[in-house]
Amino acid sequence: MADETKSQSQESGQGGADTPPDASARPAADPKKPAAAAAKPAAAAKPRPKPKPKAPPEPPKAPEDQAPPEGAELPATVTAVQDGVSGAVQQVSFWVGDWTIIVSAERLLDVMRFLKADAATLFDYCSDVTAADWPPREKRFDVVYCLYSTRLRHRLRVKVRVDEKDPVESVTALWPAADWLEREVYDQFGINIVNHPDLRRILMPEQWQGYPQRKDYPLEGPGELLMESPQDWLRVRNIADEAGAVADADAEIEIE
Amino acid sequence: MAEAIVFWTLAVLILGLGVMVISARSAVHSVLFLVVNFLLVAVLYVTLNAEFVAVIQVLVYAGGIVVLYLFVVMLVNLKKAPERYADPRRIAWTGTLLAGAVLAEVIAIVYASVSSDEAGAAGGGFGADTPFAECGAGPLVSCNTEQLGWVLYTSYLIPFELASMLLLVAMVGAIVLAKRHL
Amino acid sequence: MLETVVVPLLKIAVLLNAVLVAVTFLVLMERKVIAWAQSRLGPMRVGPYGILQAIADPIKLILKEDITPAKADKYVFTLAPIMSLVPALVVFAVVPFGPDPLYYVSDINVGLLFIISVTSIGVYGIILGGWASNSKYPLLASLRASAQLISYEIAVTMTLVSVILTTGTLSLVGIVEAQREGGLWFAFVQPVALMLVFIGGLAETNRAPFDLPEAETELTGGFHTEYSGMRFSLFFLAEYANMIVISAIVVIMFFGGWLAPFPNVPALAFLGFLPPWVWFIGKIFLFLYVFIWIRATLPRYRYDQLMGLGWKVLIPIAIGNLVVTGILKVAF
Amino acid sequence: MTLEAPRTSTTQFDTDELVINMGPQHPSTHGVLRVVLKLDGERVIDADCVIGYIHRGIEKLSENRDWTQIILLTDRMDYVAAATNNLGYCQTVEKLMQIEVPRRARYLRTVLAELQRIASHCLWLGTHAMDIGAMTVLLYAFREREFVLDLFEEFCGARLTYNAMRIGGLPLDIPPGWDKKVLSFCELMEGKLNDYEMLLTNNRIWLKRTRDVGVIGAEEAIGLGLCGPPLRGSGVPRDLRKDEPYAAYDEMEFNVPLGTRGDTYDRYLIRMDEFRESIRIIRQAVEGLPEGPIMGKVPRLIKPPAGETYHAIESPKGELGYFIVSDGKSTNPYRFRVRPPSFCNLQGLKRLVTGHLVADVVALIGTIDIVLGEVDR
Repeated sequence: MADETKSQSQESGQGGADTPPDASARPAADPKKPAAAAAKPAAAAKPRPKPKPKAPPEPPKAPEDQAPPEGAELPATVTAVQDGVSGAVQQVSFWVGDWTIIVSAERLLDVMRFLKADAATLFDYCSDVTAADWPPREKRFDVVYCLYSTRLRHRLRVKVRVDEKDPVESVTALWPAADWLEREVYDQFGINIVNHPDLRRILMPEQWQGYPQRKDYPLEGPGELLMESPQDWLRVRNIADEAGAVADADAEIEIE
Repeated sequence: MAEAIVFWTLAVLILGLGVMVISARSAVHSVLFLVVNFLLVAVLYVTLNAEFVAVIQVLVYAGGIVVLYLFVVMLVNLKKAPERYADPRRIAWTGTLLAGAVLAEVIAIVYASVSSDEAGAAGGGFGADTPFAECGAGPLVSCNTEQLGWVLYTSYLIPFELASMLLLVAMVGAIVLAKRHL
Repeated sequence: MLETVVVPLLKIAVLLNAVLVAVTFLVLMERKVIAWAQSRLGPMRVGPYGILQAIADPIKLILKEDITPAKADKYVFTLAPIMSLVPALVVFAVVPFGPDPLYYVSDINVGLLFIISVTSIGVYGIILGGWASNSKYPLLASLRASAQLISYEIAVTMTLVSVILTTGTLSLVGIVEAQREGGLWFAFVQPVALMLVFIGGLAETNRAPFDLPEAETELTGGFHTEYSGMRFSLFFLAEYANMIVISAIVVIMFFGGWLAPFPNVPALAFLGFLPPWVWFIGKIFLFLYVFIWIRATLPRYRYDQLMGLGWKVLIPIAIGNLVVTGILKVAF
Repeated sequence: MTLEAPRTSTTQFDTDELVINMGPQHPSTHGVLRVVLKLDGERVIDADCVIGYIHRGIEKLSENRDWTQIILLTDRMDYVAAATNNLGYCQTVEKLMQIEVPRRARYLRTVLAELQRIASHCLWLGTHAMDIGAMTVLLYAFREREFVLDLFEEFCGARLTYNAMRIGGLPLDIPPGWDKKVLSFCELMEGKLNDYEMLLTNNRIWLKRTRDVGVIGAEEAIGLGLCGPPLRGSGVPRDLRKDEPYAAYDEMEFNVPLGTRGDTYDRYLIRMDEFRESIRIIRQAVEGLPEGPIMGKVPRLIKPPAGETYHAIESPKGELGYFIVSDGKSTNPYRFRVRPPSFCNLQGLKRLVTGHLVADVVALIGTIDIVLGEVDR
């Protein structure tokens, strides 16, 4: 596995050196040094994927956060936040022109407040809030904030790793834009966002159970089953009814 | 003869509709009966050759004022009477008193008008001292409107203007009361 | 007996039929004119150039299912379309299509007031239709409609008073005769009044740009949202009949009714080869065309702007016009 | 429902608020948007958007399709600007795989994206004007949109969901004579734009309906995450074509129209100017169209190395971003996320409509130019 990782990051390093036309135009985020020996830092918190017997998708083994190429100069935004909120940034990552900082969930609001206010960062625009699910991992969710500064015209991604129950502070107070985006993250992943002014489901119906974007949520909902084989669907529903309890997310059947 | 038939039919209908106005369950229905009532009264005016009054009756009462009634009734949307009017005995008492007063008034007016008719043109009836009599020569219909205007702007000018001032004041007052931010 | 009963009844029958047929063709005309304005063809399937569409539409409407919403007030729900259409048709009793008594049902001495007062009854159809549907959008629309109609009625009536001041009569025949004697259409004598009446007429018939009560894109169809089938089509007929009424009023008051242009100029006397009623109906359709043209061109006013226009612009101008007319009348 | 009305009245004449549902079936919610309006008379006290009626789980689906198949799923998001969605997705994957796209393909992509912007703005103009009651503009705008659709049909065979781009370039080169047709369309469109403006720009009723309606300041617009014309209408000079150039925009000359007041009329003017800028870009790109291949060096099996990226382009509606995570193992993305501009702009609707009248609500839904296919995905 280590070999594999190494070869991949090598490939990426070369790719980064090619100055692709589509890469970000930010001058600060373009370390054009060939970084052939970019090794995976040991500090990266990569928990071993635990074997999970009946997880539907294959557990991802690849590393998701490439370290910046060695000797690459950190952009001003990252150094500013490292200095400004000491100890909050757990890891810095760089991949195809994008910088990402990974911060601890407890310090998230501090970091965000700093990023919005500091003159070197000035991230006044919250482009996107989203998440990714890595089921076997202990802290299975990545909550990703894509920030942008309309004055300084740079971007930064902030990432938080949380478990299902871990609270994630809402950033709605800083960026009202995050309101619906956080609702969507809650709706699709079931991430426990706290201090949100109006946390409701947004895309799914209010009574929906289960969180569709989780990796253990089946791709085919009841609708397809209903259309293809109504008998099966009825059977499944009767079982669920007889069980009388709220079915767990895997076998969830909810018909409007 | 024909006139009598028309009059009595109209009279019965008007009175019947009047009863319907106060007895209808839905407030909107009673307003509707009121509209029909006004229209029939307008027909009554037509039979008296008072076209102008008839048309104004339709325009002002049926077309204007009752529309506003309807507004209020629709918006307030009364389902049932408020609690404090629920006591039937109290209603009966007040109602009897009011009805008695109105009846007395009507009798007084009828009596007065009959006696003034008997007293001849010199009595204080409407338009007695105005050139209404001159109308008699020409066709009554063409004079009606003109005469009304004439009377309104000569002998009754001051009451007319006072009434309009009163209405203006009422209107301003209503706006001041109802408008939240002036 | 023949004079007092049969002839008027015949006239009424002919007139009613004519008006209703005119209305169906007016609908077709509107669709065609708007289509041409929008570089389309409009209805083309039924009959040559879609002419029979005017017949197909009513048949469709009659055959459609007539639905009464479960929570509607059934009597009022049925009554409302009738109350909307009847006044619009009654008005035609006093509209003179020509100079002879043959061309009108009745010439009453308060003809103009009669039209104003009867059309003011038409507002009940809209209010009650909206209320009886027991639905929120129609209610909002009917509130808008009644407020709009009442406010514009004031402006229009006041403006008409200034025309009455000029003629000295309320009879519609008399008004046209006055224009013949003066040799000049009142459009040239009272141009301000013409504009006011026309704008007010647009508003009173709920036509664009004042079509708020039935603003489809805001109120999903307005007060007749819950209506279907024949009851809906009664509202429809009423709206178009009212358009014809307003056009007729404008033509009678300002464009000489059945008169040819400049009736007293001998050089134009050859225009008299057309019978008077052709002139009258031709002029009406010219104005109907303008109605449709405006609908194809202009965006819609907002409710508060509409009321602002009515109360803050049209009514003051109407009063000013009245005062000026009165002064001139006294001075000359 | 968390509609809490601020009690604004101070007198004792309190009236009930009327709660009405605008949508999901309503002529001017541009799809299946439902807005719950709390009204005081006709004034909106509070609004709440209910969305998700056509949520098809495109993100989830994409995580189970391979990289090429996703392109046609992106068509189904903003279906009035499908080529722009294709472009954003393909560029994101190209960024992940570090594929260089040939210059000719980048030029053609620019042309397609700008044609798509014209088509999308035509639809916006027509429906926006229709909502405010100017029905003729709708038909005129759709007539011109047909020309764009014809051009697309000639290019890729489809008229709505184009599937017009591939990772690494374009599926097809342009048919012969297509560039001439594009240029003559530009000519035609310029004339038609004057027609539209004659009907609307100086129309007093149009001005009354749009001036000072839905005013939003620059700071607030940024905070609310507005993007595209609504953001630029508030005077924020943010256009990703300029700020983070992609395709061939760095070689094009164009202006970014900005508003000053941040009202509906400004947003209207901006989009009208964008029509002209788009025509200008198309002219430059078609006239300077370089020769060469239309596909870059793309492996047969598309399988980006493990990693994640966020890439955004300026769609007609605003910032269309794709956040894609590849695990480097499977032939489908591990996480596929779209940052839909309509979604973020729709979020601002509540702020825009509060305090305005019901009639303004439709004007404001029109001015933020949403496509529910994109909001719900």
